[in-house]
Amino acid sequence: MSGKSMMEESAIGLDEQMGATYGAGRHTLKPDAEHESQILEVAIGPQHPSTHGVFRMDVQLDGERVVRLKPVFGYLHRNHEKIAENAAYLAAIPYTDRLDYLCSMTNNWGYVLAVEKLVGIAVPERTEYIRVIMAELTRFQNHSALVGFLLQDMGASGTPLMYAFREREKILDLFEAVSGARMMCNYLRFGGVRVDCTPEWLEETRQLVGRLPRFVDEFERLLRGNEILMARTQGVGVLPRELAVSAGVTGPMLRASGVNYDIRKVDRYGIYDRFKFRVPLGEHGDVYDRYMMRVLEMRESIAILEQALKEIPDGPVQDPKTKVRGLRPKVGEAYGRIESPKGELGFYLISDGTMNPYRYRVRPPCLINLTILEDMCLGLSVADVVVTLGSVDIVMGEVDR
Amino acid sequence: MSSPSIDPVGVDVSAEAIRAALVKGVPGCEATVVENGSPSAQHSLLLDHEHAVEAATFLRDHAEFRLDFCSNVTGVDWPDKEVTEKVKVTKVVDGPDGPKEQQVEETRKTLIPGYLETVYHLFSMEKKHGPVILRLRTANRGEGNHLPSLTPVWRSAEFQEREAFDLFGIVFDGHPDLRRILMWEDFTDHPMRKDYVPPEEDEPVMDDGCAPGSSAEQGAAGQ
Amino acid sequence: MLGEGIVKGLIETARNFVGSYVDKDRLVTVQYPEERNPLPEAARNFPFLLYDGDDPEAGLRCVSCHICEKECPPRCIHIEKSTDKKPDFVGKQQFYPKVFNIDVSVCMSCQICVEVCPFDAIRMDKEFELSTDDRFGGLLWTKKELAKPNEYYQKIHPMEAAETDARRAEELKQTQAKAAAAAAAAAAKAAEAAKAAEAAKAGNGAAGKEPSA
Amino acid sequence: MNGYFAMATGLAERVDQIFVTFDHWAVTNTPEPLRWLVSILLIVVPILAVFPGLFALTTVLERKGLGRIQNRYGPNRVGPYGLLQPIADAVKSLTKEDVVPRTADGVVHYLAPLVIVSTAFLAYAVLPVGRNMIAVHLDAGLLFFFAIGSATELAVFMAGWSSRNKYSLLGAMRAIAQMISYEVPLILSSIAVIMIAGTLSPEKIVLEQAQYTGIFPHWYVFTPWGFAGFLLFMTAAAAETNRSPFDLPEGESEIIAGYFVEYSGFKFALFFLAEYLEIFAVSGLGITLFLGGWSAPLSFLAVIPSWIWFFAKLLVMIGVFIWVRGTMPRLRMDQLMNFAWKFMLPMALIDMVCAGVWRFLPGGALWVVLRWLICAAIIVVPYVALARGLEQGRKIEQRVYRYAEEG
Repeated sequence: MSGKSMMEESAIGLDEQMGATYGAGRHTLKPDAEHESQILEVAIGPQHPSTHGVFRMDVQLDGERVVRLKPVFGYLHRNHEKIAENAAYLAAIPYTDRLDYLCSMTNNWGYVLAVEKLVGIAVPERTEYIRVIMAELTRFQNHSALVGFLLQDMGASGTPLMYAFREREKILDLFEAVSGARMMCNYLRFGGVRVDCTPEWLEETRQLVGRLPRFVDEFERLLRGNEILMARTQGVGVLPRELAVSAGVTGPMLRASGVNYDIRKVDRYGIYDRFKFRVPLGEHGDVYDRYMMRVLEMRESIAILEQALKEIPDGPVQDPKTKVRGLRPKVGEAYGRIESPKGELGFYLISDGTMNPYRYRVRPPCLINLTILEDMCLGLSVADVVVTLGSVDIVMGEVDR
Repeated sequence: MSSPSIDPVGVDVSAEAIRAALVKGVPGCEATVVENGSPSAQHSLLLDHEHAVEAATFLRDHAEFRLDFCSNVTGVDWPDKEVTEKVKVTKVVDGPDGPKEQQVEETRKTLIPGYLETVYHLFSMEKKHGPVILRLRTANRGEGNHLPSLTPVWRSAEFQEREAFDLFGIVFDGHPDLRRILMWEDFTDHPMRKDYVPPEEDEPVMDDGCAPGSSAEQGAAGQ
Repeated sequence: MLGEGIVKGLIETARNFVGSYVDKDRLVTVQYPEERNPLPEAARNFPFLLYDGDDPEAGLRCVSCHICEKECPPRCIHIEKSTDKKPDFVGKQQFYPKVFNIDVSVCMSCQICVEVCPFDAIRMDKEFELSTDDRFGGLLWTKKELAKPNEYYQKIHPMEAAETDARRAEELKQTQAKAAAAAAAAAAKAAEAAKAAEAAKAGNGAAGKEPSA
Repeated sequence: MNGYFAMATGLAERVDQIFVTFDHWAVTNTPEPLRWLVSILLIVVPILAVFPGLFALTTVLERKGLGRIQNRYGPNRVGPYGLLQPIADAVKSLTKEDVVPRTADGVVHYLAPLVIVSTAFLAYAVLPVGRNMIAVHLDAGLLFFFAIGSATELAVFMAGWSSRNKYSLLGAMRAIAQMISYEVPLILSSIAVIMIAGTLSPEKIVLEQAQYTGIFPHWYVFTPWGFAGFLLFMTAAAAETNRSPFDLPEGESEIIAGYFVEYSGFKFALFFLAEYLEIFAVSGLGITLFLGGWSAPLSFLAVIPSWIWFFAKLLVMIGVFIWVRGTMPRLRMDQLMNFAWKFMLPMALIDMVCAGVWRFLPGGALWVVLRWLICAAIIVVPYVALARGLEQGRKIEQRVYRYAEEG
């Protein structure tokens, strides 16, 4: 068989230098010594239906078993941080929309929170509620989309994805009605939000939130007990607790490994200490747990939304004395972080007293959650790699920045 | 000087307290508190290179601090600064009536060498406190751009240190897999440095449309 | 593991299959070119420049202050200031933009220009069917393409426009009142001065002929 | 009254046999030297016309059906209700550039789609689509069908290997493993039918079932072994034709399109066509074996022509395939193999045993219920045991989740 030579010639083959540039590879599994087998090198991506954007995994396969996997990214790199450092504080907000383009509201919040810490801005009561409402709607739509994508990766021909998008559309319509754009909301401002939401909008949101549990129920009926789903996800892509902590994995992925760490509870930023909600925890840390974390968190988001929509007070959304434009913070630095749907989204700002941030850093949860992709995927088949990657929930806009 | 991040259990994780513990726990460790003037009051600790890994391990395993979660790792570029100051010097000046000592104002330029810095934001997942901020500084921005890697202590630093290597050019000694991460392998410069000059664009850029005299502008004007 | 989950899932998809024929809530697709969802008032796409009255040149509100140019995150605005001045809506002499270009291929519809404009001169449009085969010329909008009358603004953003118009009317009223007051004061002063002059003239035996201003 | 009935039956009979009569008329009215040609053409042309036509219809139905399952419209732009979509698709695939990878093995790469389509068509030779409507009267028709069905594997491997693409190769590897594994339960589950019917001829199997007790037909699917056999057969058929949830060889989310990833334009369309032809053929065989072929489901419905019944059943089967595709995630390779060898194969064997028991238990009045119960037990007990065994030590279950305590 001329298998080996064919592999080397093949169009998607990695260049011969791969071994040299990548070193021995720390995590490499040794191919089966007894049965001498040929290693097949496959580049999954950057143009691949299941890499969630332009993301590449350089995979070495023994049969269909993965013996090495190296994530490669940067295809979408635009040096977001440099752009923000060359612009005023306000001008960075629309750029944060484009980080994780599914969750612009939470991205705004993370950045705005960091600036508020850096300058010391107080936030009006009503704004805090609006922010919570927006963040939880965002979390809901992100999680529903993720579950859809995950099932799509598993080959469910788009049905769950379409159901997820059906509901997501309604949430995006709400975003558009208040902020003017469906995805690139650019809604939050330092110490406030750009415009107040109308009572009609709140009423509409209440009605939608009332309908959302029905959607989660439908989703669960469709999939929760599905034997194929369970067989495909249980015990696959296991992330042990210790590794998850050490690798700085955050968000639903961390909680699926059984670590109780939700920044909404830990930092109590905004007004999250006023709401009653629970933090679901997984036990096995496999793909199924990660999937279920998202489903359960959707329910908790609904609970928060119901409370917030009931309690939201009247009042101003922005202190007119707060300077939004032409901000010149004192020399210093601040790190602000929130629980974005993907994990801990942090913004680290250093001010040198000028109009532009001296250093603007995004702590992207997606990128850091990818650190342990190889550890999770070794020994799995290609099909499981795709599913495991799907359960990490990455958005390349944020990974590559 | 209280940090805003005193956890509910009551462990003081302010920079001062950490410094005290470090000096006691890691012999020879030099830790300096770097003050932060902003209202966030997140003060940080500057560590020396030799004891950085040891200190990090100490903080991670310390029964009270348990800083097991290294959240954010990033580089900061502090370029060489030229400080111009006016100094009064006495000089011997040739006057009309012979040499004479005279007070002369002179501008003197001093070059303050820059450095690259990495900042680590630590939290504790177990104790739920933080942030504790560590800083490491390189000797200079040229050859002495080496820093000890903290990836052996916290795995989460792996990609982020690679990013700092890629974008800032900080070399982390002891990093298991130090390659470029966002830029491509053949790229030579470090784009996040303050003195970075982008290569000539071969693609139309945003200014093409707006800048006066550009082809698009002329086309529009010709209409 | 006996297949009941699969059967449950099959029932759910069957329900959706039937539901898509009877339940409007399930079939949310909008058949775009024929059907259109009304855009909410807040919807934004690309900026345009407002002018008052009928003449886009004379009525243009922009005073060429360059604030939006500086604040624009992707820097897609290019303004060149005029050398002469023209009166604005309250009659004050202001500069106007000789060139005002927006490269909408770069614009990211963030609305920051609108927020920072102190003269209510730039607003967001809702028009989104803008495809063109000319990448550079077709997407570089000059003053001519950008200028839209206030009535258009009132049509697409009625609530916002009403608020802006009210504010501007108030401003105009205040300016006029101020001007009137100033004029009155000036008139009174002039009258007084004239009186005094008259008195002086009367004292001098000469008659003042000039009318008071 | 009776006269009308007789007339109606006669008319129905005539409509039922209209194609056969036409065939006969055409052949007898052709001059002797050309008869062989006409008789061949009259067999080949309808097959070449009807089934690709059905394929065109199915692509629309599938997309519209999936669309409705997913709460969207599906194609509705070309023609009324989007029914002319296949024409647009055909024009598109014909006018598309035919890309052949530079490193591909040109000849094999070119041959693969032709081989797969021609073998797919051959299977229709032994499929009775109506009363007396079968292309070739083969006594060992079933054997021929399975033999031809296996030939598609060759084409699949040709495509996968000649493309010189790793995804193609992986897809071909998967396809070969899967097709060979599932051929075993596919054939074994039809053996039960052969045992009962005592013949390998599809025509005779249908005739065996086209009898009625009262108004109810003697379809094999209404017996415990037949029901189990039918499910086994259709499951294996889904795997054999790479339909969801067994569409691993072309799993688009993993290996993009599997063995035909390097095909474009019309060659891709040929693969697509072949795939659907196989689905129709194997569904048709399932109908023939278990659902009474062209026979009417209730005796008085026999007035409707037999070929209408066949195609109606076929459409129902296609509908079920679409429905399943819209619901299920895909299995993994090892799970697929486990399922084939640890579940499907034993179940097919047990089904054969069950058919034997059914055959030799007396059919008296007292025994009717007892025979049913015994045979059902023979199926159900191993089913539960084997299904549990599939978990392979791993506990696969619905989990209950805990929540963090308020701290």
